[in-house]
Amino acid sequence: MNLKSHFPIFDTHPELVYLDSAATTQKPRNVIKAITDFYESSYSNVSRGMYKLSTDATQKLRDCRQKVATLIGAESSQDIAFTYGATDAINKVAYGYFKPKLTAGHNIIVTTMEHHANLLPWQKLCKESDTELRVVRLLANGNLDLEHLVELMNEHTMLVAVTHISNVLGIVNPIEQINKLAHEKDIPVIIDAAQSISTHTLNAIDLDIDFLVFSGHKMFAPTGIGALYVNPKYQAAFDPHFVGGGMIESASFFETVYQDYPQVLEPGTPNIAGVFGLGAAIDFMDDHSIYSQYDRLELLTQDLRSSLSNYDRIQVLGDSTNSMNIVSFEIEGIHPHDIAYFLAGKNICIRAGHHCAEPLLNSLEISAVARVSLSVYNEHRDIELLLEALKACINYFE
Amino acid sequence: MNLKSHFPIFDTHPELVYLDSAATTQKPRNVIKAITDFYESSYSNVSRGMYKLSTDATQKLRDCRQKVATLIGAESSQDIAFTYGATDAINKVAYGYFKPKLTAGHNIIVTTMEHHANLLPWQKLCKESDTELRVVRLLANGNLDLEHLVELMNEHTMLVAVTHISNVLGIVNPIEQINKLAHEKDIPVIIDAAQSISTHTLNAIDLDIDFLVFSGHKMFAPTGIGALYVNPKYQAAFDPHFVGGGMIESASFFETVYQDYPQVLEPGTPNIAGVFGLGAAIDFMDDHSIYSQYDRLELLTQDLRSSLSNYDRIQVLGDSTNSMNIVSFEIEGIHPHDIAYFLAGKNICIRAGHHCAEPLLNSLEISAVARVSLSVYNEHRDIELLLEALKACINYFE
Amino acid sequence: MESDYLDLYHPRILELDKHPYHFKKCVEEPILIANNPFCGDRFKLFDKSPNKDYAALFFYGHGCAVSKASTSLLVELFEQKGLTGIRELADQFAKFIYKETDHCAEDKLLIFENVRNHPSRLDCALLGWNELLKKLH
Amino acid sequence: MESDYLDLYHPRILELDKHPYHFKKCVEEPILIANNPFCGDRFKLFDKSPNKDYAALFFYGHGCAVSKASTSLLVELFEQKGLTGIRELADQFAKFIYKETDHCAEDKLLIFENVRNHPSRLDCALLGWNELLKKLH
Ligand SMILES: Cc1ncc(COP(=O)(O)O)c(C=O)c1O
Ligand SMILES: Cc1ncc(COP(=O)(O)O)c(C=O)c1O
Repeated sequence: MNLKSHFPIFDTHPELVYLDSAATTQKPRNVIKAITDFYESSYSNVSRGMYKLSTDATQKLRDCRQKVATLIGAESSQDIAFTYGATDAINKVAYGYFKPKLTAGHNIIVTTMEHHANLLPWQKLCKESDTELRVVRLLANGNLDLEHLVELMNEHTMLVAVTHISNVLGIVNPIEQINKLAHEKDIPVIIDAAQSISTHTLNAIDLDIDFLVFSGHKMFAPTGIGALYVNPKYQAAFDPHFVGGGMIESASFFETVYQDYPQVLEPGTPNIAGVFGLGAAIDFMDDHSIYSQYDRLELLTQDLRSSLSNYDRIQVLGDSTNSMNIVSFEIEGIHPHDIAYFLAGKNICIRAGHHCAEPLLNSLEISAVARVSLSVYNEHRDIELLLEALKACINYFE
Repeated sequence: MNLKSHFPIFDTHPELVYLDSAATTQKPRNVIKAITDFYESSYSNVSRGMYKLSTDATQKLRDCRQKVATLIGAESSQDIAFTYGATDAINKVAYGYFKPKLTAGHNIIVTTMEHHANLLPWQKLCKESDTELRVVRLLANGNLDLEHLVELMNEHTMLVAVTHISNVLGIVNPIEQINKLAHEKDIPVIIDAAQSISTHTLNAIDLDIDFLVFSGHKMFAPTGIGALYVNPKYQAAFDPHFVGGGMIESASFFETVYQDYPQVLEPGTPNIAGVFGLGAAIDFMDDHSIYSQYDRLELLTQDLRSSLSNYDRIQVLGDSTNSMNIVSFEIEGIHPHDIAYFLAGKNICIRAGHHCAEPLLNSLEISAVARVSLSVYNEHRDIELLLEALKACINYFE
Repeated sequence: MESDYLDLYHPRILELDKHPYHFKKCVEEPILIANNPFCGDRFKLFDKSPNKDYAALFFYGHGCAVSKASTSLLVELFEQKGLTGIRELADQFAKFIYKETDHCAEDKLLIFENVRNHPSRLDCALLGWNELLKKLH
Repeated sequence: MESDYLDLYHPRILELDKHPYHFKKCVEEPILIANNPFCGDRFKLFDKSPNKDYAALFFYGHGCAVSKASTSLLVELFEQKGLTGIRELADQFAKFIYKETDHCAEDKLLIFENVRNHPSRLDCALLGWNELLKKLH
């Protein structure tokens, strides 16, 4: 089933071929409405108000926390902290949980395919704590070299940081297996689900997840909101980092007692409209069984990959047998920016560049790639238009 | 002129007497529309896109940065960093600028009337760096004791942190004078303008401001967005703190070169819709000359204060000659929560509690107060209804 | 709408707010501090019985009518029922307030029946009781 | 709409993209590295003249058609004009691209006239030139 009709952007721009959902997804009508309704008819701050607007908003925020918990199969809504995005969430885990625990001799493991958001915070922490940063290699086909991961892990490993889906290669990492391998050695794992939250059913308990982060704006929700799941066994060891109102037990000028997780991570007025939009996005995903679109989108992805591979001058990155929603490629002799610009002239939106994964691209000896990415509103026609346009592009730059 | 008709919430709830604008302001139509328009007809991520939706959004984000700069009289849009709120901004200044510079023997000065957001980060930093936290006393009338401030400042003082308007007392601090006193001793000042940004024209250059923060949601803009002004002379000394995509010059697995201020403070996808909403809020403020409402609101505030003072059993906090938009009070024998709840039953929204200023309340030997706060949509009728209801409240709990 | 809000205040709650049982500032170490960080409500419980067997309890502090009335009843019933009895009752009262049961084990606590329809005030009714469940074993 | 986008690519830009001037990987230390962190474009400039007087310059790297063509012309004009001349020209060219002036001091650079209407591509036209202004005094 095609969900395009639920996204007003395609009413405004019927010609739009939007193939940049890995950067951010478009928003369905009910998400936009949730925001508008809040501001137009029920706006208030949360938590400390006695009047109906405020108690309603407080209750709704609580409901949205439960929705996120349910979405990822967490035991309790109290396992969920709201953040301002995936980047914000990873940094808050880095500083609030790991930094105080790191010393020289420890190591942290990342993978070659991490987004800057799940690499740079660990790189920075390692530098500051004299901790070693270890990088899991890729196999020739782009997949993680799990044997290398096993080699890298030892009793001094404090964390494995891994993305669920690579935002460049589209490769889907076996997070259940990675969790198992790490947990055998009592090593916690942080999973960056920024790209997978809209495609993969995640169950925090079944998958035995330690830390998991994602951004709302890549799953049909507004900008400026994200979520963090922390397994109950790590919650007590969170230190306050950013501090302010709404997170204290008691405060004096010189001593403060902070509340526990998740409040300890949520100082200040939250992005309330963002939370409500996130809740509405989860409703949208439920109402339209988004995860049942998996097979259709996997097929589209395969189709796109194989069609691109048919061109002599096109080089597709990654593993054709293990890839979801994201396809990056190069065209010999045409710079990715020129490809993207040429397509933009035909109302086709793709993205070119290093996609915040510069170390990955360096390791592949590429400086930039063109990336096509799909979501539930895409259909076969979009791919046809793309392929036609790419043909024209190759001719144009001949 | 009354601006109420620009705020849709009062169409939905014509009876609503909203007197909680210090917690958060309602949203004008054009702000809501800016968000809706973006999601419905021009949504895209910023910065790295080649297609029109993305280049337009990037340009618009740049325009909004300029609007903030113009609003506070900054020299350049590059002096403005977007944050997720005032709390977020203060913490980012604390960790990104001050923390690396603090050592034992230093001191930081805060005032008795700070909101937790402008106290707890400094308290935490001081503890971690063995730095002394010094607290400026209040005079009997609630105003800052500036002589005490001068006594506290010495050559080891690294910062003075002060709110422009107290969110409990409504007192307006003489920030120009405080800046002068501090600058004579080469001490930077951070100004928390969360409560003043919608009432006071601020000019960063004329007032010689070092650091200034505010939240969008208290100035008619959406939740989850705020701004930070940093004087050019401090910008180069900002260290990266939270890190991720969109802020790097170049990155490898083990070394990263970060961009300068303001990008160094903006890792990850920003709250784009929030930024656009903030821009629209500034348009609203310009179009309706918000700052020219100052006199009307000051009169309303005075009126409210003196009417309340007429009741035997009501104790009004603060200085009646220096107070803006915010009036906190106690009623003998009736707990503030019961007052707020009673008023809620009459559609009147006020707030009760410690208002995230627990140390201030402790110093006044109060555990909670009732707070009434005004904004541009309030009118004399709101105060009349409030006073009537308070009379009924006193009778009810007799 | 107004009556919706005011049905919170059972006449007996208003009475107890004005005339709480054993409400007095004491010098001993409190046996319990009940604190709600969101609203600043805070009561201390003192055991002034010679044998420290909870036979003569007092409380003091600040709080809204609901939390004051409920802490007042806590003190009164604590004295009557002793530690085991009050813990049992606290468990049961919390269930009643959270609507996990409609049965209220103690008639005097029925004055909080309407609180159950005021989600933002549940904490007020349970302030001291919850602390008791957390701290006193 | 399509032509709006494609008018960026003056035929001579496309030609220079295919056949840039003195485009060759060199082993010496580059005298300039022009880098755009947002898109990954990156060119290195090398001085292979025996007297290190910019008489024989080469460049190498990755970039879009616009940045490649413009860096190619930078190299060619640099050789002709020497350091003072090229700095002057870079100043002037930047003003031209940013629409601070309509005058273009060098006819060969007129092929970038349309770039001025493509805000997202200004950086491409100026990549090497801006770096030159920053680094070489
Ligand atoms: C004076 C003052 N400073 C800071 C803040 C914190 O603002 P936010 O919660 O939007 O981060 C507030 C808001 O309550 C305030 O009143
Ligand atoms: C895999 C991955 N991780 C993290 C992020 C960062 O997300 P955000 O920019 O929303 O914080 C992204 C988005 O680009 C991503 O693709």
